[in-house]
Amino acid sequence: MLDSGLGRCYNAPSRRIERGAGDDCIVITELAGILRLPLRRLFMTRGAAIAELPGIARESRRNILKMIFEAGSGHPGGSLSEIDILTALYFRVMRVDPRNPRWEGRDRFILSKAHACPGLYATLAARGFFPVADLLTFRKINSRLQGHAHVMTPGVEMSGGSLGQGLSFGVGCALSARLDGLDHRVFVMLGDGECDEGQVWEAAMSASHYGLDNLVAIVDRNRIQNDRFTDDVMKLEPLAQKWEAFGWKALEIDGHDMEAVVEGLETAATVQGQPAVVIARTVKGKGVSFMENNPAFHGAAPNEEEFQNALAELA
Amino acid sequence: MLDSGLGRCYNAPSRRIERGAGDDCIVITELAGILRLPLRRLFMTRGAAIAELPGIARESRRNILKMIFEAGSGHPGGSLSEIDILTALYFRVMRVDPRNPRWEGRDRFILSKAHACPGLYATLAARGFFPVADLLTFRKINSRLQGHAHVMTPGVEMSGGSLGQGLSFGVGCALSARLDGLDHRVFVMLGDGECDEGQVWEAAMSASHYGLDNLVAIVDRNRIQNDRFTDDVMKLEPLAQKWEAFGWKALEIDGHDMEAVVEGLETAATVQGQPAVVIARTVKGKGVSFMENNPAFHGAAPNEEEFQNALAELA
Amino acid sequence: MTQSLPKVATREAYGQALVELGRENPDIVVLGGDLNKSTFVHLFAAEFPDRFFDFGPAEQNIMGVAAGMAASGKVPFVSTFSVFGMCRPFDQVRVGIAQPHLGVKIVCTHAGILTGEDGMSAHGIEDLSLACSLPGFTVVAPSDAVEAVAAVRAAAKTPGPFYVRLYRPATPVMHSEDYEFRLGVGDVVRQGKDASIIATGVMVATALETADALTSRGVSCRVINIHTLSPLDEDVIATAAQETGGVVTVEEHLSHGGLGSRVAQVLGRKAPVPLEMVALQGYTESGDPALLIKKYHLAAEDVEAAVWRVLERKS
Amino acid sequence: MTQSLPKVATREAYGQALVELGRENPDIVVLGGDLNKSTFVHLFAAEFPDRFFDFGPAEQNIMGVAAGMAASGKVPFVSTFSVFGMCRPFDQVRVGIAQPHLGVKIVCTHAGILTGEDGMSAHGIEDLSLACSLPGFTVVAPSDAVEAVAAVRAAAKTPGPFYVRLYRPATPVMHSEDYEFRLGVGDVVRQGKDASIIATGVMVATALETADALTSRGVSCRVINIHTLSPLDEDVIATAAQETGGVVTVEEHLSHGGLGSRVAQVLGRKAPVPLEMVALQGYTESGDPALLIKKYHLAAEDVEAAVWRVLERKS
Ligand SMILES: Cc1ncc(C[n+]2csc(CCOP(=O)(O)OP(=O)(O)O)c2C)c(N)n1
Ligand SMILES: Cc1ncc(C[n+]2csc(CCOP(=O)(O)OP(=O)(O)O)c2C)c(N)n1
Ligand SMILES: [Mg+2]
Ligand SMILES: [Mg+2]
Repeated sequence: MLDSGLGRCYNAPSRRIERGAGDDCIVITELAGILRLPLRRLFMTRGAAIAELPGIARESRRNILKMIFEAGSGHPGGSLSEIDILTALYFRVMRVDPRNPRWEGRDRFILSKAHACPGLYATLAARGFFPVADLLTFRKINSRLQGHAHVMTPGVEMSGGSLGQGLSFGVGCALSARLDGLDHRVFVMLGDGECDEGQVWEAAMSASHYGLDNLVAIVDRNRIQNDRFTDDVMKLEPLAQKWEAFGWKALEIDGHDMEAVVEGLETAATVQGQPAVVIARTVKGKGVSFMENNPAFHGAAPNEEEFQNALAELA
Repeated sequence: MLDSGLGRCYNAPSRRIERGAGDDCIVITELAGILRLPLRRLFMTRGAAIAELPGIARESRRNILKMIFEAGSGHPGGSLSEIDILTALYFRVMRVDPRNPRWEGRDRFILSKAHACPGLYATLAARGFFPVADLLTFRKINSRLQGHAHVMTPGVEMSGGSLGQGLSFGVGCALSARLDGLDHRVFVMLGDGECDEGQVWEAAMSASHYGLDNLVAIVDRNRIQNDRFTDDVMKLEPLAQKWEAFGWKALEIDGHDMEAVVEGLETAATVQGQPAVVIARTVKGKGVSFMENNPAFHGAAPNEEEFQNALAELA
Repeated sequence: MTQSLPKVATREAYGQALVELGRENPDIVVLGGDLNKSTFVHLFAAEFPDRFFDFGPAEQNIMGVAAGMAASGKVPFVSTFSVFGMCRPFDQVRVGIAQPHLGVKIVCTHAGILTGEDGMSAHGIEDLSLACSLPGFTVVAPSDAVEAVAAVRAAAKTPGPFYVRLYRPATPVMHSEDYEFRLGVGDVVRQGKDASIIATGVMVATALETADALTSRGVSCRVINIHTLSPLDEDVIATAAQETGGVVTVEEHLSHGGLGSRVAQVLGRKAPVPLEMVALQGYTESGDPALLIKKYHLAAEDVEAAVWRVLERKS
Repeated sequence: MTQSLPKVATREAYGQALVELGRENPDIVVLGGDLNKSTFVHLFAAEFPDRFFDFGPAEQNIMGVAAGMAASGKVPFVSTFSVFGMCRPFDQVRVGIAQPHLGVKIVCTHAGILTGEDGMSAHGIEDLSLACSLPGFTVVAPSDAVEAVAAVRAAAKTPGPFYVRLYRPATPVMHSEDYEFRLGVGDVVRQGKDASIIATGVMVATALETADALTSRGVSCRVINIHTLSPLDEDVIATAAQETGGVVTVEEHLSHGGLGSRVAQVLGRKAPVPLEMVALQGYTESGDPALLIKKYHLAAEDVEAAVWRVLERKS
């Protein structure tokens, strides 16, 4: 693996080169997509590129809080826990073209826990899918930024809001890619509480039945769901064994250690013959002391004082 | 464990005696229920009592075929695969009172794979819940014996027909029993194809979350679902690991070896602190050579010639 | 006029009433799906921890468990948001509860577009259509907190399955504490002779507001509160149609399958008169509820315009 | 008259048409749920094994996968029984398909009480109500095999989500091969002036039979086939009401939310005339379809009685 700032484009070339004729052109297309990142990243080492990600994530954390405070409602907890992973995906692991959000060759990211869309919107804006200024229209009438992720937003692949549906959608994307001989990857982000939904297990069973190794699930294992801790609402452990028994390769990582996140996602994306799940140990509300591990901030906006304190902590 | 013909009434007394005052009276009530079996069973050894079960099952197999042939439609395959287990439950393992089907202290049997109701109807009739002659009204207008199990039939606990719902119902029965301090057990029979339904896994997760050791699931692992073999439709293995990862104690048995069936069900019923599942390896269409392992007889009635041949095989 | 009324959230009134009911009837149990603070059943959980069961977001399972508990003699109340209580587990409610006519009480909050900022996935605007598609279900959409309490009390004592539709925000309280709720009987809240405004839920307040405005313009409107959608009080509707010669229905629900659709049938079968329907025509979006009401044409001015159209058509 | 027509099962005609469509359009993929012989999509699977996907009985997942495939540029046809395609995964269809307006084609067989012996759980008598509760969905209930093929072809080429309702048994073929199906346009199959019989699906044949019988008694009935329930041809209905002065609707669906309910709205809003509805009032049971039709009052004699009632009310 080349130690380069370019991420996926160089990280998994062998797989593409296997695909034979036309590869050069695919590589160039990808490069074009990737190059919409600051050009200097082309000349960075992998380590240096990854080192930039926490700063981007921090900025997105601030934007998450601004959006939710401005809207007066929304879901900070799960947005803050997922944001390091989203940053790694959109700024390092995934092949996307912000100027052409529907580019056929793009990797797909599906936010199954669609209530955590502030995290996704902040990331998409940072990556250039739409102006950062738009974030402040979140949840307001006539906005493209709905309270739960919806396809009207550039870069959003799936309309959600009802938990448990994203992995099935991802199976559909992965099967389609295989049918069309396309080599893009499909990443689906699930909440841990969301794994209570049986549809997740239907989808998991079908993904391994069809051997979808172009599909990666990520569980934001922040140990809190809507009201309370997952252990109190519905015990999930042993979670990795569940996925394994459903035919998946399971990896566990620290979801806030950017090196581990990138490494884990890249490893998961190269598993052969079966789908892979990354169980990311995270902290709900991560980055804001009084939101961390606090079920009260699953779905509540901070008040003015809390908002200022939070921004100060993230300065 | 006493080697007696009485089944559950003597097989698990310790559990009841722990319950303190009033036990004598409970034992007598149970005995009364049980005594509606031929009185001579009181004086039999356990082995002799079990030795009688295959004959009962054979008679039920014949009745299953008669019902379905007479109706011109219905589901022979899964009825024939489950029937040894149903016989063991109703004639040995479960505490029921055919003259009072709604007796509060009864053990509950829930046929989640409600299309296999011919097996249940044949067993209930054999056990005295309603006249055997009624079986021939199966699937006809104005009958109490519906095409999919429905509570209008004496002894049927749950209306079904839509797969995947029975284990949840069983969780509800088991929670209620615990709330009311009642010591009856809840048995739920699932199809293997039925385990494709996510609701089964929702229910499984909740049963272990609540530590329901008064709940036993049975999977009729006949390896065939509606159209084809489970391996072709949706791979289920490793099935026992799935249940274990969802917090269950899993046992595997030969679902046509009556000793093993009784032993497995009794063992499952005494597991402490967690629910138990009995994965019964069975043969779909068991007992009729041309129906065995034949997906075509999942949901098709035999024609006249097939019917006569089948009866001859079961003579 | 209705603007000056005190406001109380129907869901909060429900949560308090449920605690009282729990004290009165030990058979009442409550099932939640990780939305227990939002639905206010956490009050019940706090007082009766043993009779409260959380299943996480796994709505199919919740309904099945509730069915099992109802069949075991309990009076289960299930509470979640209307989209998760009616849309997600429709099949379980249909086969598991409606078909065996089990006494499960589904009390859903966050109905309709008053759920505002959460967006279209969270707007339960088809729940009445679905609930009325369940033969044997009693379906009630209370107009304010007082009526909500009465409806929930009726649910607790009426045998059979029951759906009650509640809202997130505080809404005007029109009824005094001594209001006598009559299940299944439409309530003529204002007499009038020129046209009838038939409304349900929170739109009863809008109907009254409109009637007030029209009085000053010399138009006398009868206002009827149809709190019970099923069984429907056909007499009060037919009489109103005959006596006033024109009907306007008002609901914040899709025009298909809701109040207007049910009233239309009655008119056609019993008293054909001009009908205008104020209802939603399609999916909505995130936004402040008051702005949504305006944008999607459910405001008093829209009702008034509908009345004028009916008056025009009458002549 | 219609008794003498040749009979073909709409589901079989569908299966054959789907193969042809598959040859014409390589983007068509088919998703099944272990009912592929019954829905006749096994024909497609045999010819295009790579474009056919079975998910077992896991209907929530099927709909989610189909959504993902539609979002990836495929034209997914999903086939199962109407109760499993509309009731079980309603939430997935709503949030995953209808809200983002994805081009998933849900073609369900075994609708209505013609499914006979399988009993109430298998009788899809609320599917039209549910399908019409999905804004943006085109909903078609073909009256015979020729129209079924036309509807399926229309589904394949019309953008957006689509529901088609088919039957298990062979039903009379009224249309000749050169029949020109016009999506969204009600078909006046017989002119008449005294009353209008508006029917859908298999009941169009019953309507014609009734009209024939009434002709000999000097009553001239207009017969309209409303194959497209949504969007509804309001003009043909309003015109019929105005010109004939009375309407009878006929469907083997619950009276709530089906054809009668949709026609009633149109009458109220555009042409208030006496309406009689021939429809189901509640759940049914197992039995021969012809006997069920009689017992549940959907026979030609019931339609005739309704026409007489309308004629009486007109005068
Ligand atoms: C089908 C469904 N049921 C219930 C809800 C309500 N709900 C919204 S978020 C949430 C908790 C989700 O917890 P988790 O998946 O752990 O998300 P995170 O902690 O990442 O925010 C619930 C129950 C829903 N959105 N969808
Ligand atoms: C929700 C639902 N989807 C589909 C069906 C149709 N169906 C009836 S039986 C069956 C196969 C069941 O297979 P299995 O559970 O293995 O039953 P068994 O082999 O014991 O008969 C299917 C798919 C159904 N009844 N319910
Ligand atoms: Mg969580
Ligand atoms: Mg099987």
